[in-house]
Amino acid sequence: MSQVIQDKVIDEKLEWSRINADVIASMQNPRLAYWITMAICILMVAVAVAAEVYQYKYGLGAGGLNNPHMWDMYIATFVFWIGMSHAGTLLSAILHIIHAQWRKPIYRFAEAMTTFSLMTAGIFPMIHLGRVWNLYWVLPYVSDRGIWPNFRSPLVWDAFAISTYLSSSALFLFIGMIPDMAILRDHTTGWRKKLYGMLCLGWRGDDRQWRNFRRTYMLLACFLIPLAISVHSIVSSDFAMSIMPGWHVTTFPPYFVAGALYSGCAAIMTLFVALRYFFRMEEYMTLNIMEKTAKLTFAIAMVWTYLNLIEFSATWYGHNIYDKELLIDKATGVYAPIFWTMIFSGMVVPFTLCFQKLRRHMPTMLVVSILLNLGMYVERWMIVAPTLAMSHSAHQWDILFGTVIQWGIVFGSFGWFGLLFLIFVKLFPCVSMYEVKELCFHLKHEIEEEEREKQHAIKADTKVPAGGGASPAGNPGLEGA
Amino acid sequence: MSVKVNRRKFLKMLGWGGAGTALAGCDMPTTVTLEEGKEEVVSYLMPEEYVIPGIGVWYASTCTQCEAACGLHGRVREGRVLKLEGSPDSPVNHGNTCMMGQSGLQSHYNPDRITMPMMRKSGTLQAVSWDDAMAELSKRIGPSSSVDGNRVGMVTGTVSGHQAVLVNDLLGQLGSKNHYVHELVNSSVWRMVSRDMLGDETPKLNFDKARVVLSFGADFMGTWGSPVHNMGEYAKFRKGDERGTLVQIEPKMTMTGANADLWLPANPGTEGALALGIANFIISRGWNLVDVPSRVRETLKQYDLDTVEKVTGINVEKIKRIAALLSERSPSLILAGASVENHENGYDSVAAIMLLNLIMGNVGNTIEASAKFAESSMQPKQGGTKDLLLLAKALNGKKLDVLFTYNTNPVFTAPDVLQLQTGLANVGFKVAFSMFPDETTLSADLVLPIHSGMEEWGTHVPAYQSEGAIMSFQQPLMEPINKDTRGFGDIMLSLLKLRGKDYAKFEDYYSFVQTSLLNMPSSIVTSTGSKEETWNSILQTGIIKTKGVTKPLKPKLVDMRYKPSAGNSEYPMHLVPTAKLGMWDGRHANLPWIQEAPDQIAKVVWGSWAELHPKKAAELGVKNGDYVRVTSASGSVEAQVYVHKGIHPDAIAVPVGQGHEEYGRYAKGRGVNPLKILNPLMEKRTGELATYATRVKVTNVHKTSKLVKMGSSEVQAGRKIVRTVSSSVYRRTEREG
Amino acid sequence: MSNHRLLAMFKDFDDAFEVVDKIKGKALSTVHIDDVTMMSPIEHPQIDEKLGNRPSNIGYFTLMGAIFGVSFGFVFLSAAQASFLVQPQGGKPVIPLPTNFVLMYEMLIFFAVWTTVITFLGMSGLLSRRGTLYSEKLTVDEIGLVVEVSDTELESVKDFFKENQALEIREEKV
Amino acid sequence: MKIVTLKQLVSMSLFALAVALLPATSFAELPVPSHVIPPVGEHAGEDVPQPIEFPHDRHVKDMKINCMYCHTYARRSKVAGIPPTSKCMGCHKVIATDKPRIQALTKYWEKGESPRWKKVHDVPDYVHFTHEKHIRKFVFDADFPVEDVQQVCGLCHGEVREMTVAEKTKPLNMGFCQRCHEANGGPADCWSCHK
Amino acid sequence: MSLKNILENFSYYRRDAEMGGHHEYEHRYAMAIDLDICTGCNACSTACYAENNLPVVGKERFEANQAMHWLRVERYWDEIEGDYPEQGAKMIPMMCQQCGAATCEPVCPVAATYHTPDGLNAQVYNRCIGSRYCSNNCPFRVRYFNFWSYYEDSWPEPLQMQLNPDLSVRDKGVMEKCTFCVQRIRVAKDTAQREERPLADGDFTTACAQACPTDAIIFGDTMDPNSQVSKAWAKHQVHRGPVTAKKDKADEEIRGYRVFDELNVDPSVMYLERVRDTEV
Repeated sequence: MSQVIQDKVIDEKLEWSRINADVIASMQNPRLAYWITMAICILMVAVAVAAEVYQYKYGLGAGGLNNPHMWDMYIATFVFWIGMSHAGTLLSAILHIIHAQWRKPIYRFAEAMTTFSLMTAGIFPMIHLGRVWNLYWVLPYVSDRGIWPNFRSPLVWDAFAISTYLSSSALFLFIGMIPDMAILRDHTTGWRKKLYGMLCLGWRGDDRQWRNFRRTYMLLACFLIPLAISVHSIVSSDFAMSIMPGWHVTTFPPYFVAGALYSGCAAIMTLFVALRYFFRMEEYMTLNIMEKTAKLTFAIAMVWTYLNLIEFSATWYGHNIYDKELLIDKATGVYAPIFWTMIFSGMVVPFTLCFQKLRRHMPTMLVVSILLNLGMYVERWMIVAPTLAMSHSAHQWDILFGTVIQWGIVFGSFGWFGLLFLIFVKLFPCVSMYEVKELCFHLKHEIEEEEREKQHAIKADTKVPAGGGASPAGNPGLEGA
Repeated sequence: MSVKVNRRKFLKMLGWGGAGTALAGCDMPTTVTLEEGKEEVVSYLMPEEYVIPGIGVWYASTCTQCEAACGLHGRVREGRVLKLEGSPDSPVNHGNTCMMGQSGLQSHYNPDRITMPMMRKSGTLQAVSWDDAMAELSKRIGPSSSVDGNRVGMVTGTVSGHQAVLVNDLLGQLGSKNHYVHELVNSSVWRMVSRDMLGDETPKLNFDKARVVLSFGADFMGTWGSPVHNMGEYAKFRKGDERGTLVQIEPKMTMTGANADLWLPANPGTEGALALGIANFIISRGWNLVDVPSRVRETLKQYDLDTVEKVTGINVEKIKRIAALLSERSPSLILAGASVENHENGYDSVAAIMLLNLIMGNVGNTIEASAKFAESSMQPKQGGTKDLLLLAKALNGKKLDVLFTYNTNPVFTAPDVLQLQTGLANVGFKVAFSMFPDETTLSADLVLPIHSGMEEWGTHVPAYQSEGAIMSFQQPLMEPINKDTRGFGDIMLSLLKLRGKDYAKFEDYYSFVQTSLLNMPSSIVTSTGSKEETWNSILQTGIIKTKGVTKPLKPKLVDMRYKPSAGNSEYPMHLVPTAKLGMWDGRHANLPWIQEAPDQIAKVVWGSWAELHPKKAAELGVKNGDYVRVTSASGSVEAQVYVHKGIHPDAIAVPVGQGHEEYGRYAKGRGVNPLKILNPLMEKRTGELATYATRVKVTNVHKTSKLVKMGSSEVQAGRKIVRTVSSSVYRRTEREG
Repeated sequence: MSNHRLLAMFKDFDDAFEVVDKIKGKALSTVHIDDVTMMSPIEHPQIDEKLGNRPSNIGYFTLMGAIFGVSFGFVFLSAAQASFLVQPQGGKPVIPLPTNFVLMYEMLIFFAVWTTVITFLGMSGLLSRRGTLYSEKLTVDEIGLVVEVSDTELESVKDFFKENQALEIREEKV
Repeated sequence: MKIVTLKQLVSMSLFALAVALLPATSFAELPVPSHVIPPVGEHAGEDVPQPIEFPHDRHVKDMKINCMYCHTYARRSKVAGIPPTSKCMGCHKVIATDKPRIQALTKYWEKGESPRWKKVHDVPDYVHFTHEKHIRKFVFDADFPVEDVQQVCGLCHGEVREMTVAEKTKPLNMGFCQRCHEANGGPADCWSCHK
Repeated sequence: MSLKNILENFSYYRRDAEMGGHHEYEHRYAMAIDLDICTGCNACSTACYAENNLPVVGKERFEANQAMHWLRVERYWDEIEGDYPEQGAKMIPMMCQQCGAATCEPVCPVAATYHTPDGLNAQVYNRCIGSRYCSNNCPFRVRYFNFWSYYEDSWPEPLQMQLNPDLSVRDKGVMEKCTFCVQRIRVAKDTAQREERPLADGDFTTACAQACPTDAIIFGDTMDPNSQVSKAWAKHQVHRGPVTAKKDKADEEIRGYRVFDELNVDPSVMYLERVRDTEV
């Protein structure tokens, strides 16, 4: 069997009308499982809100923060969500630019994930502020008091970067959805029709629109890549710009970007498995796509691992007493279990992705991707907490594992993200219909090319190779369905 | 007296709009005080030039937080005293203060102050009016009453100046001789020894002249003599060209020990032997500058180095080194403090130590005669723990019908075995002059709330006179916070007026003090200028310099009857109940600042702890934060352990001051009181309570919780935060510096 | 004076392109290829070579947006800093270029993205009232061709489409 | 009460002196002193009920009493100060004793306490404002005639001479101060006004 | 206005501390603390509580490391070997070092902490939004955050009457730290101005320096060459600006040093090394 057919990511013979039908079906009449998950998420959010109200009333001491530990889980979680937000946009954009067709069925929910994890991340600076009601002082607005934010502060850069990133990636997501909105407008009824009618902005699909659409989409993609990278570099500079041991590290920007992509990809895999299972998307989210994602994840994992090792060795040979003691303490001190969890699930677990058998086995992938995410979360924690616990002044060392309030808020954030995502998958297509169509269209053409060449081959010698052509039976797309 | 009229008026408080309510952080829109008419402003009834709202004025006064009588400057604004600083004019503290002095504000503004007179009716104390209170008093001790003078007693802390006069006269009027002066933190034994061997209870000590200070448990920066003064002198002693060397020998590291160049723990109670050993070695080498009679030589002979090492546990080399140091770096200054004095052999140990001073020729050099206040009735009546024992005896022997208590808290400081509480029940009528509801006050029948040190007039004669004989003047820094408190002096006066006419001419304590100060005989002060001027200068400086009487020192040897204290198999450990600068004898436990200020050594806050040597801790299997039970023959306490090496392995130190059963919200029910479990042992020759002599056994109770202390790392972990150089380097760099 | 608009639906791109080629080949006298609009559920790669090159100029606007963003960023930041003299901090200058560059970079992207999107909305005639000539099938799998004709040759054009496998023909008056 | 009569004499004479010093100023619009660039900003003040509604207009406009005669600390301290009751009584022992307000005042005086006035011009507690420095800059250092000082006071306190009970007519918020500081070269350092 | 401003002064605004910064210093307050005569008695710390309206947090919050002592006396045991710490303990009063190149300043998002023309490291409470970045970036860990509304239970009637009106009481959510008693400096300046004379050494001092029983703490203005503190700095050959390396000194063992000087934050507090007589 030829290359094209072997790793074709989708069955090109899919009826276009069926594509519409399936995706629209996935958006309608939610099943019990959906409602249960929804309920759980709402519960988590409720807990977090309660905790936050208490903390807001009595002060941040309620979160257990104290003198050395001025920041703790809140900032770690903030970084985690920002990181998670990268995969979507960045992958979608890069893969779009390099014309990787297999991105098409999965980029939609990836981008949605981006937007929502950004929305989650954005909440944390507010939770963490001592006087959140003055948050707007961070923005550069013209006040009659003649005072401005301090543009030197990485926190102000954050404000700029995140707002830019949020708006841009939201636009990217939306623009990408316009043609699908048109499809939905045409094939739904009632309030949905009205809604999509508005959202598709009167899309008709004439050549002029398609041409501008492609151009715009490409331009946005080009801008989003540097933006995404700059955003996480800036987040990393919250730490790298300080003089604290373990924070003042030159490799932090690339390290954070790698970490971001890493956790992002892991998250994509998790959601991939979930959606594939719950929405019966086996024909669209095929094993081949999972394979490709897994490979990509593995590559990024290796980059991340490498940067980690670089950081360790740099510290080791740099022989800065503060950094060195901190590193040793991380590996042997109170935080050691967490530290080794990070090493294990961040550096060892990804090797499972080397084996095709495992890559094609959904339950394994689910577990692995969750492990990877866990690893990436504790990585963020291991960046924030130990440095504060063991900085320059020996007098002010302290170990902190947070309080109920703090943990409640952190868990709540996952509920919040889940909530947003659940709402999304029922309101918007989590698979891009028009692009899947394009995918099939192109695939069909390529295969026809193949066929033609094969005909020549047959003419050349009389032997007929076994099992020519692609049979639905031999379609890998249906495996494990 | 026009002066007085002015004084009273400008002390009047203005409305304290703003001050207490300032909340910078709190600018959530609701609480920004931008609205009109939210705050109040009140003007003076009559203007006083030099009192300007918004500008602080400083007034001189005297600190009443301990007996040292430091001069103070109080910053007064809008009629409220806001901050205390040391008075540069005072020879006691030269413009400096200690943490207790700073906290004076909090005992003045303390939320737990008694605001109304209280009388015991049907078992409980109930608020009454002053008239009722005074009526009751005159009923009990007035002329009409059938009170027997010998059965009237008064317990006070150290009193001096006009207070002393009044107390004295009152007791005299009643025909009583029972004036018990009780101070837990004292150096009575040292005083007795100085009296016997030098002819001066409190000789003048010239730290600045000394090149070596060898201190046997004298925490002179903390609780020995006049701390702030001593610290000032200590600074001079260190800053001299060739920096003086401090050697400290004590069972538990005090603040002074923490600053020593050499700190050694001798076996508790054997410091005398060490001193004699050193003396013996010095004499045998002929290093002594003053010769000693042969009989003394003979007594010293038995203290050869090896015996001394055996007894004291300090190795020979160290002893030799110290002896050599004393001889190389003469003149020296050798002191003895609480951990030596308060053993059964205290007197003899101190005598042995004083002997060193004599033979090293320090007397007349670093130890000089001090000037005494000429008017003896105003001299400070210093107390110790001897009177506590006497009081207990008197009480339990049902020898008292009326008991006044003022400025001391015997119920708290007395060991349980003395049964002071039960003894007090035998007294028919107990009157407490007190600011706070402490243990003693609450066991009284009549409680009279008195002014704080910042509302009261007064004069204090420091026990330790460093430059001439001075009297420190105390004037109110603001008008009384509570309208129903009265000055101790005023009450005394009115009591005196009950019988006898000689005080009738004085309207109140203020006029008494003023008149007597302005009419002091020329034998005491050489008055210059008019009375008005004198008075104003007194108000301004807060210091009254007088002609002191100085008797030259008469060094004389007492016979050395020293015996090291015996061991004890059942109770192997020594209990070290340390008082410290800050908590003092527990009188400051109700001040938040003191509670929150970490202990200088253990850095523990808001509670009690027990210090153990790592060796001992290992034996018991305890670490920081674990609880141990300290059991003596007469009781036991439980405390968290703080493990460090600054303590003798056979000693366990529990700080004094916590463990109050009463005494306001900040002190009540916090920590434990080691004094409670002391055995009733007496210093053989002075009759003082031997507070350091109690033997205890320590057991692990297998309970633990976090030890609340400041700071986490006990070592610098390679960070160069505190750096150290040797004094040879110091001499090189600073001389040509 | 062409006052009718015709929409012809085709099974797939091949059929549609055949028709386009024919129109190119002057099969219809009055209909010029530039007036033909193709509507499709997806974008066909060869659409340009078939219909002839129809440029889109979004790129220029994006560029302008970017330039505006970066220069605005610089002026705004340094103006703010220069009028806020409390700024010298940690020994750093009032107008610290390195940090300002970071923010200028962000502003560049911000403005570029927004101008792009806005021009897109404008140029591709979204958000604007269009003719009713439309078929739901367009969003399933069929291809549509729109031409404008005058009522005189209306019929002939219809026929032309019919014989070229047009599945359905809709018309509207302009 | 001997002392009081003495003080009364003193203050009476002072008062007479102050009145004599005052030239007849035109009472049209309160003129803005030429050497100041006035701060911009208006504020609709609420009327604050005072224990005695003190008529500023009577004293300032009709009697022509200088602001600093009563608010005497303004040039010496951060606060301008409320006049001590004795100062009021200085005149009102004899003047207008039949008026209810004066009788109210006399009651206070006889009770030996001063009325508890409500603060009208109040700045947040984290602001450090001193009258002294402003008076020095705009009056004494600028050789501005002291008898016209109300023009300077008016910059922040408005037309007090037109009010009975003082009302807040300027916002007195940071923008207000900031603009004036910029215009007249006041300090721009946060800590010179914030504490 | 500001545009014109930039065009005129751009180069001026680009000057950093080494080039004297954009404003010339009028004063530069500094401290010299002699660790040899510092007895660790805690008077300074208590004086600071009294002067600066520091809340008393109580046992539980102290246990949670939420105490608010602006000035803390740190104590270290470094004699690992031997049965006893024969050279006593190591004490050091640690307060905000008012760094010239403070790491806390550039990271504050709202410029609530900034550098005054007096070389002080200001903290404007009412501007602070509580991001706590400054404290994270302080190597000395001397910035304290109001984790609770401490004022509510720190000053029960009538304790609140003692509060210093020259200083605001901070509520939850703001960072605070040692200010070198700026309110005292402010008063001294005003007085000097009123008396039309320059600010003199000894016109002002911090609460800790004034209380210190051994006068171990010297405070003053380093711009005035005759002030006590300038003399001390000169004598011990520590200078403002970048790292004071041992080699800069005539004698390597001269006692003056600044804590964490190697981080090059230019602290305004010079410590004199503790001395111990090693021959005994």
